[in-house]
Amino acid sequence: MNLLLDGLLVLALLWSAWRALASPDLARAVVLFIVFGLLMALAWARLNAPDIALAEAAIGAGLTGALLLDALGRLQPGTGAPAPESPAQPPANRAGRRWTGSVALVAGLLAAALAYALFQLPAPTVRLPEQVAANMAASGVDHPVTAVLLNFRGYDTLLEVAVLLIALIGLLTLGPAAGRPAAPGPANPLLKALARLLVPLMILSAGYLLWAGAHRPGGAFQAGALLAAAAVLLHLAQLLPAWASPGRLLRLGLAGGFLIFLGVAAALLAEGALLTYPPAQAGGLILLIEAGLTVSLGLILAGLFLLFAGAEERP
Amino acid sequence: MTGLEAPLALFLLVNLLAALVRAARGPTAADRMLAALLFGSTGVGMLLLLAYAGGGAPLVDAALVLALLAAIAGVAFAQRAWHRDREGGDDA
Amino acid sequence: MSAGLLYALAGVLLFALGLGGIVLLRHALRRILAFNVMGSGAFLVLVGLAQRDGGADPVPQAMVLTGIVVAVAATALALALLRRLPEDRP
Amino acid sequence: MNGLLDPLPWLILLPLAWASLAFLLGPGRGGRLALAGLAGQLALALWLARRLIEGGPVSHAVGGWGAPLGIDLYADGLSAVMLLLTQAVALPLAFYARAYFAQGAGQFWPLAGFLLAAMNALFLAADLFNLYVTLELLGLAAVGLVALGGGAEPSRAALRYLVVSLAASGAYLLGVALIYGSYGTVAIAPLTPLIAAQAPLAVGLAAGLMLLGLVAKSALFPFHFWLPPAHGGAPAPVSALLSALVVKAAFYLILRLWLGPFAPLTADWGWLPALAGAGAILWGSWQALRTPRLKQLVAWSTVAQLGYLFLIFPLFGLKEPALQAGTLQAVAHGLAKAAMFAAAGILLKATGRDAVDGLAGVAGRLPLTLFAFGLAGVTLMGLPPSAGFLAKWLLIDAALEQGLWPLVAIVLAGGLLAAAYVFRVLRQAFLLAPEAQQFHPVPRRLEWAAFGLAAASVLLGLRGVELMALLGIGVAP
Amino acid sequence: MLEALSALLLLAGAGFYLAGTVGLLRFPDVYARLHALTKADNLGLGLTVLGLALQADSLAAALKLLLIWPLALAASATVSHAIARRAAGLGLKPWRPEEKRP
Repeated sequence: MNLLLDGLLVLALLWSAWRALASPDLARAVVLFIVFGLLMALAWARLNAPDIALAEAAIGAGLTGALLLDALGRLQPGTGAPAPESPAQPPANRAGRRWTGSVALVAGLLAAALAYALFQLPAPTVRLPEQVAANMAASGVDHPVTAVLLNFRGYDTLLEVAVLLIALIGLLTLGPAAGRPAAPGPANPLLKALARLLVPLMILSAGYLLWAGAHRPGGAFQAGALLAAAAVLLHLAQLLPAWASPGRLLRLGLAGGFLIFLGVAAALLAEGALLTYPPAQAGGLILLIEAGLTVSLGLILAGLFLLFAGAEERP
Repeated sequence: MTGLEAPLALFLLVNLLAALVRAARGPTAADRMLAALLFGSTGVGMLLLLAYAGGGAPLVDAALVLALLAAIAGVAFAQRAWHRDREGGDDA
Repeated sequence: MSAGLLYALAGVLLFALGLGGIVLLRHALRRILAFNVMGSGAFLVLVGLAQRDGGADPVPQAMVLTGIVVAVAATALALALLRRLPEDRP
Repeated sequence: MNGLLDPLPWLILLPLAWASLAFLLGPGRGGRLALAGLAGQLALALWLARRLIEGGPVSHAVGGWGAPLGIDLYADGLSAVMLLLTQAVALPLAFYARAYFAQGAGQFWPLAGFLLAAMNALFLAADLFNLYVTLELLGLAAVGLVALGGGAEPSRAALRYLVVSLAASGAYLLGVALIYGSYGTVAIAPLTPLIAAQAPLAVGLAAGLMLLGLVAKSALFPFHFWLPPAHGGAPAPVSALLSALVVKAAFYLILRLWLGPFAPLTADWGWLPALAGAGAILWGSWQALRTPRLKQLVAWSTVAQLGYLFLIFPLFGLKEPALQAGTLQAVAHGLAKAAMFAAAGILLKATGRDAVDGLAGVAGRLPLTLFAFGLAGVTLMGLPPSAGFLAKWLLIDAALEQGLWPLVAIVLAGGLLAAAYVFRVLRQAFLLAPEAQQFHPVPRRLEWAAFGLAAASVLLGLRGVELMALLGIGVAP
Repeated sequence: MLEALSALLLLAGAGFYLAGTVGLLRFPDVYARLHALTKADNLGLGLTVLGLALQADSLAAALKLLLIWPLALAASATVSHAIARRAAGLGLKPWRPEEKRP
């Protein structure tokens, strides 16, 4: 039974990915890619990785989908002309077809070699899950994934928040959108009602996820993604205008979480090494960092969608 | 734990795929947007069944998040498609 | 053939599909989709392989969480760059 | 060792701190903050070098957990030299950038700060997945910098650079996934004996994927197409940072993996990078000779000079001399290329045109800039007493010892071609200026920054001994 | 007893999901398919939620489950409204019996 469910889910994943990349029409490609995101969330659920299922659902359906659809809206001018379809079919001329064939062959060979290699893998010599379980008591949290994310490999997470911040700074460097802003349609009253109903619940759920992160799947990323999704919904319902370049307070909000994390990391140097949480205060410090990260990640992820979105282009 | 959850999850997945193939191939743009509807209902249903088929309570949180966000993908698409339609043309 | 190994195989196929897509597809938005498919494939291999003998391993799961956030950041920046390109030749 | 007095974490935290504070201050601000930060980083790098010379390789267990569970930072001779190069190039470029971006640098300072933090983190990292995150941070910061110029062309170049960088990171990530699947850990220290003991096919494929991804990031010959538009189109301080430092990070990582964990796998594959390197030298120099635009010429010169770095791979029979040759070439090229791009930026600002044939009469107007361009050219050509000469000498010496004659021919040909495209610019500069040509005034500080870098690349040739001594620490013979 | 009731509810829910899918495949035009999807699938979800709520180990878990259903209803209502409005804008006429089946 399980293998049948997993097998079918894998087939669905491959089909939706293939159709998304090979579909002639751009809009259908984006919709199928969003479906691929949903199927990935189910796959993570089957791989008993609930944290990732949560993150995939929150970021995949909520944010990446909205980002792609917004980009799609800008690409296809509303002038009735069908989208500049660049058909994904291989080009007509012979050289093009040979090139496509050879690349497909190389990719196929790579996949075959990797698949063959996967079956010969010996059992791994180092067993990290046992080590994580052994050190769980000193990590200050009860949920293993949060312990690894914030404590054992907290340095990865510090750099990763920097990656998110630098993506936003890259966005600011580019300034207002040159493409046609997605002119909002007529205000949809039902959408405003839905937004007023859902947004408070989303904020409550984000708080719940942040708090749950210490002892069960949840945490700053999923909570931040949920806050960002709430901001996206408000923007789509035209209750929240697009952001121009951020003022002093918004910049503090954007970089605040990262600065808190950096400050704690530097302060903990006195404990002997970077990010060495004293076991007694580890839980409290992690919660402080996660709270700061939730707010900042929510603002950054919302900023990735809202910055210069729909800003009228002043030529 | 009625032992029914896993087979029902499989049944839902079959439903989801059949509906997706139909929606993806649907001629008009509106048909394609039906795929967005499936998120809310079938996607959440599957996550709930998987939660009780051994996936554990956290999957219920995932279902809650998906239920909250299902509207966004659908509305973002409608908003974008709606914008296209005001000027009349369509790629149907 | 444990579930983990099955998903790792799916990950390998998705990776190859995404890599082929990045090289072959001409439209920039499609290349961004192909990159995300490739990234999801690599994540599936990371978790699937680590859990091929059953048992959830929190370390690769934390890595994939980090990877997903990095992928969203890269996708958002790529889409912002896409907005700057002239309409005719994306 | 109390963490507060350990230079390793501060080399990463300091740039992260001043970059995010520069972001807080708002667009265009943060120049002075950057200068202070970079001065501190240079001092830290020198302090680290001194500690290495006294006590050998230094490591720092982040979080206090130790290698397989936690992440380690590790510094040996190679990383110390690269750290010194990074800070030594970045500080003068910061002076240059403050004067160059007269009307406000937009987000230059936060982007540059995160870029430098990513480079320092990469030189100190000893964990494969941590290296993936630093590579992504480096890539996204570099793409942001390339797109700093604004406009359609830089955006297209930045998008192509981003797509190549993401594809390469994806391949690298799959390699890390396969290695974690095979051994259960991604920390380099415990991995090396594990891979030496038993390397199944999956680990071989993983090594291939990771090295291929890094080669694409370092713009080696078959994957060089994204570099000229990206580096050529960006503002001068950005092109200098990218060409001098960012591509070196990927080269350093290839070296670290090739000699470290993957040594048993890559033992007899040295000819492949050398072949690509030779192609890079010939193709890059040829394109540099033909391109009409000045900054494109310097960018193609980067593609060519990168080829030299990869010529050392077949010579790893004797690890010590080959490593010295490669590292010295990287340092010499870093300093010289930063000076050349800085000088090119001044020439472009002064003449208002990015064209080689628009440089007529520059020698009279901007003697110091042209002298800096010439000095940098001396290093690229490999004429004594420059560091470039010392690097090429070591390379030829090592090649002769192992009887690889074609390498010697390639090195000499590369030097001659470099001379050709450098003199192409100098010849233009000494022509008489047409009357219509009017020169915009250029702040003196710009010229002194460019001259300082060029002089350093030449004088380093005289003081190479300490660098070689530092490099030897921690490198198994 | 609770076990049997829960199983019954789950099966009924699955039945409605099936009805929704068959409706999507068989109905002639978008509007009819909207009915199928929005009504049948959501009822299927509702019954599934009720079935699982009976097995929930604590009241809090049951209430969380029951919270999910109205959210899904609200989302489906809004999205199907947007789709119907979109289809009307497209000029899609609802299907008339006298027309030939597509």
